[in-house]
Amino acid sequence: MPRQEIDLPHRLEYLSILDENGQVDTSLEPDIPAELLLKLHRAMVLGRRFDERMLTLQRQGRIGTFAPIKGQEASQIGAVAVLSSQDWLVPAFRETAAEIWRGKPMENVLLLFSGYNEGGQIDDALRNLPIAIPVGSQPLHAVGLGYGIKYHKKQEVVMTFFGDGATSEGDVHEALNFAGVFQVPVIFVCQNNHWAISIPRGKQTRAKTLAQKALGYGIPGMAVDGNDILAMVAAAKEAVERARSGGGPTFIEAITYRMSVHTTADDPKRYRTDEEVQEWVKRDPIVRFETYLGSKGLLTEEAAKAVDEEVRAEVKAAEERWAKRIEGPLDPITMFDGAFAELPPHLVSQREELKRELEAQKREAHHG
Amino acid sequence: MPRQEIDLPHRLEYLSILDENGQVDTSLEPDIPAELLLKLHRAMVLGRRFDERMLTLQRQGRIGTFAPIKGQEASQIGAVAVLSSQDWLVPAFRETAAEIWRGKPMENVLLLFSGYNEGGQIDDALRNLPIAIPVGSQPLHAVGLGYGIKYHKKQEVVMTFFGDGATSEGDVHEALNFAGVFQVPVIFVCQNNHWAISIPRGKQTRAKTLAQKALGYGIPGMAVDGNDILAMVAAAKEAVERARSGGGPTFIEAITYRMSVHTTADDPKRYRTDEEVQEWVKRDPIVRFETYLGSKGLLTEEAAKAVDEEVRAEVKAAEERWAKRIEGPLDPITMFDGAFAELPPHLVSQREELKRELEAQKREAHHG
Amino acid sequence: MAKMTMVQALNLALRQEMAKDERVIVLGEDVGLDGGVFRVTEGLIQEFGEERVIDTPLAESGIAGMSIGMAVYGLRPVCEMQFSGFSYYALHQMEAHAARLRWRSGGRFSVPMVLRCPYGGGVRALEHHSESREIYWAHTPGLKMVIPSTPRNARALLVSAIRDPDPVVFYEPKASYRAFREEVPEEEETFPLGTSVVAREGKDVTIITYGAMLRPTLEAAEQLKEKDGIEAEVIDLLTLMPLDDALFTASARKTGRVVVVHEAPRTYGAGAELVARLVEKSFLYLEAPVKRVTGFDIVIPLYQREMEYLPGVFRIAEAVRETLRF
Amino acid sequence: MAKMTMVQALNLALRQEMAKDERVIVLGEDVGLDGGVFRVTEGLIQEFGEERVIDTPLAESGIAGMSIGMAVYGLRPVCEMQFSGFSYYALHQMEAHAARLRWRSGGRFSVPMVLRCPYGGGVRALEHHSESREIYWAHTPGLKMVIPSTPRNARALLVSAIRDPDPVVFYEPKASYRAFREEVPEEEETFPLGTSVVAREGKDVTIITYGAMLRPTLEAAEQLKEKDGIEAEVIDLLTLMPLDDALFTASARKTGRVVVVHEAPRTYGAGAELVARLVEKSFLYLEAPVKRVTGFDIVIPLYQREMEYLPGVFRIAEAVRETLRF
Ligand SMILES: Cc1ncc(C[n+]2csc(CCOP(=O)(O)OP(=O)(O)O)c2C)c(N)n1
Ligand SMILES: Cc1ncc(C[n+]2csc(CCOP(=O)(O)OP(=O)(O)O)c2C)c(N)n1
Ligand SMILES: [Mg+2]
Ligand SMILES: [Mg+2]
Repeated sequence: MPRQEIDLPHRLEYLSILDENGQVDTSLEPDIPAELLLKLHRAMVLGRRFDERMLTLQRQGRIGTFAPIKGQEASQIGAVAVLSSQDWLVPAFRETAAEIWRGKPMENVLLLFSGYNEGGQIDDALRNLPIAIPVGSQPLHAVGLGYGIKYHKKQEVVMTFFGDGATSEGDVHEALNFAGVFQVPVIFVCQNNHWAISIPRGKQTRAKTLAQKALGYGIPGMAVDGNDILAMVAAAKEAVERARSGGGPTFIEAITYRMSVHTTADDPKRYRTDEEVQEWVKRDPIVRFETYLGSKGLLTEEAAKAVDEEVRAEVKAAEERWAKRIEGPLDPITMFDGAFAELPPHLVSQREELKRELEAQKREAHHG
Repeated sequence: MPRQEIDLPHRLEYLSILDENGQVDTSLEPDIPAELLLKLHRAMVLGRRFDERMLTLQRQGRIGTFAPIKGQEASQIGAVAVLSSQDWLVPAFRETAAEIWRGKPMENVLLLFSGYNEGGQIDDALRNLPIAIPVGSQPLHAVGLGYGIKYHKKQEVVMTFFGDGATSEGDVHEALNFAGVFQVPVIFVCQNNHWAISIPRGKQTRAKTLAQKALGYGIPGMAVDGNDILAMVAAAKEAVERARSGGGPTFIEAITYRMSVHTTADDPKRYRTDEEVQEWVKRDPIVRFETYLGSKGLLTEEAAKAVDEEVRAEVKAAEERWAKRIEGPLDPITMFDGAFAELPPHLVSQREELKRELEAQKREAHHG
Repeated sequence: MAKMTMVQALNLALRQEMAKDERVIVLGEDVGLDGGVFRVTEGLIQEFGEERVIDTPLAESGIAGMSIGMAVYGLRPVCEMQFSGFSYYALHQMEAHAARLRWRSGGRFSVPMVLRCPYGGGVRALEHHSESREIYWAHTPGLKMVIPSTPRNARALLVSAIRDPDPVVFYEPKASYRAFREEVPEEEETFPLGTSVVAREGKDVTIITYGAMLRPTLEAAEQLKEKDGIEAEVIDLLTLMPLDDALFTASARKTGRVVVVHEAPRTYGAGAELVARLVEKSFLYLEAPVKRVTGFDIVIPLYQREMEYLPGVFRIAEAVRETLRF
Repeated sequence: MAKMTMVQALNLALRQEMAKDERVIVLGEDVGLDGGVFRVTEGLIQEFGEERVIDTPLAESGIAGMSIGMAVYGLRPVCEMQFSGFSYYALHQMEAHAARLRWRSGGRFSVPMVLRCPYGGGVRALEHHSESREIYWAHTPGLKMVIPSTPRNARALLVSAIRDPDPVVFYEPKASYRAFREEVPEEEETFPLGTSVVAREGKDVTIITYGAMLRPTLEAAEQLKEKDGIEAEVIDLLTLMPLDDALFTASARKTGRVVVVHEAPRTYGAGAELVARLVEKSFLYLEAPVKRVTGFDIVIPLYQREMEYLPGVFRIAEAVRETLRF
């Protein structure tokens, strides 16, 4: 048996359906009802507008640092669009549009990024995990959820997101490997937005694609044009169907671009050219989708404008709800909430300490 | 650009030259001088005999737990045989034969496994790192050494070993990824001995081969019959030459078998069949190499016997040197040695504490 | 009641909890057919099957991270780190997520998991197999940290840890795994986390300890009684977080003199916190400085010298005498 | 002498050491073109090139593990963890290898590396960006742990850390990164690791602190002087391991009353060790219990409430008054 080529069990494919000019490959065009197409469009626009508004609020000092999603609307919405409400979302920290699609109130996003722990509160009806800031740490939780689903023989699936940078973390490797071994119903969506803060994709790994990393775990991998919502929906649908029918995990590399800053604390001028950004402006996921919808007669210019206005009003209403929520005085004592199911004695007494301090401070402020 | 197959940059090959019956594929047979062939043989036999002796010493309670190498002699010796003394070895904990080839005194091995820190001492002339017990942690050190080599524009290379189980650890992933990105002269030798304690290779990862994991990092990977010393030499030579000439890292999966216990604390009867072990006994790396050497007229039965006797004498001599080393009384105070380049005040005083305690204990033993 | 080793008692706890509650799942390296390298999970896979007794790939962060997801889903994962020396691979998962998900999600999610780790020296093991670094966990907000000392309390505490609604790090003193046996009732027993016990009563001095150090401490107390007529009260902490400071401060108020014993390195070790609590709560009662009898601030040496590193009966007794001489 | 922020001072230290010693290499996430997210490594890649200022992939254990290998090879890696909140991913590498290779190899190899981590609260950051978990490192045998407090000492300590023959974990109080400026001499300055300083002299009470807490502590001392006529002596530890207990115990002997201040959680925090050392070394001089003014034993809340979590001037001053009232 001399130098024998080893057969690899999975083909690696790249999927693109709607190109940057809005031209569709009709042989691959997924059969999506008009209503859903419009819903997807609306969610993408909402994501974009909310992002813009948050940037303004941040620049005004009304909220703190956050990670804008601009340019990644299709890769997020296209992926979560195929989930049911019984499925699980395990986000990183740049999936605001996906979280909103999955029912997260925008005012909670604002609360969180304006420094209120209340913003992290997850509604009982939602199967979204909170955002996970430590890069690459959350896909393992998706694997555990997937195990629970399998164990209880449920039909649910889990979708977890992470970035190109996250693929370097050991935890992501462990998650993919565990997922392969336990054949859990988990869809790993790697949003390759070409940058991890200042580190370009090419310095993150020497692998030609991120999708090929799936081969090391014996699970199907796929590269998808992440700015093409039709391709994202098609790829995610395939993966979700496989997972739901017991076929195990899938790794999807959604090739997209971070059109904005890494976070509002970041200055991308230090490390990337404006030309590069301009190249990707041409590939804007919303623009091309609108062209497509237009060519299908589903969206007129006025209708698009109407959507935009509705969405702005929605953002504004959320902002007002948020403003109301933070109107009253802060209660710092709530910082002890949720530390444990039941507060142990030392925390009860530390909470008392804080209470006394706050009262003393108030007295002092009052008297002199 | 519809569903397009992605070209992967590296072929994956399986290399085998000398089969389990000692038959050689002459088209691939490496050109190894007779002298070196005999040296390789001798090192393998030494590895086997020393291992057996350690097992006896352990069963007699004269040394503690250790990890036997039986069956993995070719995958170790074949790999390190191509290194020069200026190259670096970064072992895991089951490369005793490789360490001895690289100059580690057998008495140091015995010292270490009989619980003396002195056994960890590395001779100034050697470029071997000490064994690393935390699974998968050491390949990163190899990457760092490789970076140093590249930085100082040296011709050295680094070879690091780890097991099939280790491929699941995040640290191994990070090491392979860093190695790809920084193109360091590091050869990763994964000794796939089919077991990680009780976990069979098939439960460690769903990937068909471990070698294919290299694809995820954009580095060349290769699967090799690890019980075939000719194939190991050939594969390692190719990898070392590539690394030395600036071609970067290589991942070698050496497919071998742990013929003995995991460690002397382990009972493999709990989790694997004797039939499986017997299958691998047929593939013994020493037996087939002796057949090959015999067929080449390089090793007669008597010569083999002579080697065996020499080697036993060598082991015995090492054992005697070890016995001598541990003859005198222990000096527990040395436990503070090497904590820092210079002992800080609190450790000086803790050392004094221990000294006083030991003296007081001695006095008490004396008096009462 | 049967006399059991701690390993058997822990096995009993797992077996009974698994039989009672199908949400309880055991996972880790070699916990299945092999029964765990210390055999704590022996026989479980035969009784409960591969779905509930999971042999995982070799990845500690993976095991902890997967357990977190399982716990969020509603399971009760009990995961084993093969040795505490490898548990630090999982610290970031426990710190960043297990310890925080309840808080972060406003109570929506919780992480009722147990991270079991054999810890400590004295078993002639290899490097990395003898550490005591309980502080990494005990200092981490959001985690509970339990360290049993005998078969019976190990069993009861493990049951309570499994039922606890929050993540518990459970350090098992492997030097006590098979060193002695104790009667352990077949019927269910629990023991409230966060509660310490008086392991021996006395009036002259208080010795506070936990885990494997309980045995040499009790032996030292016995010697002190016999040789010196000193009556030492021994407090067994059992839980390091939350810390039951009521019991040991009460004892200190009674005796006025305190010695703390642990095998972990001294500086920033658990003993420091005990001293600080004593100073905060019983300052005026302390008649002598509190002595710390601990491991040294160095890596525990290989086995030929580990007994000189670890606090032993002699060191403990001497410290008590010195404290009484003050 | 120029007035500099701590960020500038750290940058100066790196720049000068790199110019002087080609073995010094900087590595980490975004340390190159971006200059580090806090700009501590700004300009270095332009001056020293990509080989010496390495933008790594996103993997903290990888960065630490690679640095260990580099240090063994003879380089002097100074690696950056982007925030201390992500440094725990690297704890096992530091604990198992950086801290042990000299000892394990009988002196043949050593690991002269620096692990730099911005730490602490007060900068209105996201979750995981405000922790103080210095104990994880300070309790680990074989590591040194340094925490500067001002631009000038930060610069001098970083130079000394880089030149130290052993691994040093260097926690940078990011609340002090740009909060104020100090004269920092252009010419080389070093500062011996393991040495604390008196930041303010006083005779009535000793306040021991470090890092970002130095500023509110000094402010509290000033207020106490003005409002109450209390003269507080303030000790700035600077190094947590090895700990310079000579200086603070001497001060405690003089004043008889001590308050310790840190932002890390209280239980098993650094303050406990300070109390234990005081009790061991100055027991008879203590006239009141030592008060610990610290963060609470919970995760530091998001930024709207972090100032109530962190010890502030009011809390510190009140604790001093209570200690004096005792
Ligand atoms: C473990 C960890 N290390 C570092 C950081 C700081 N950090 C936040 S986001 C980020 C880059 C992430 O890149 P990528 O995974 O590509 O996601 P993206 O930001 O592009 O969405 C870094 C380094 C972190 N949050 N967690
Ligand atoms: C991080 C870590 N986890 C667990 C262990 C305990 N352990 C020692 S060897 C081993 C199995 C290693 O398997 P593999 O990598 O295949 O190497 P082999 O033992 O087969 O040579 C385990 C789990 C360890 N030493 N380090
Ligand atoms: Mg990215
Ligand atoms: Mg193996």
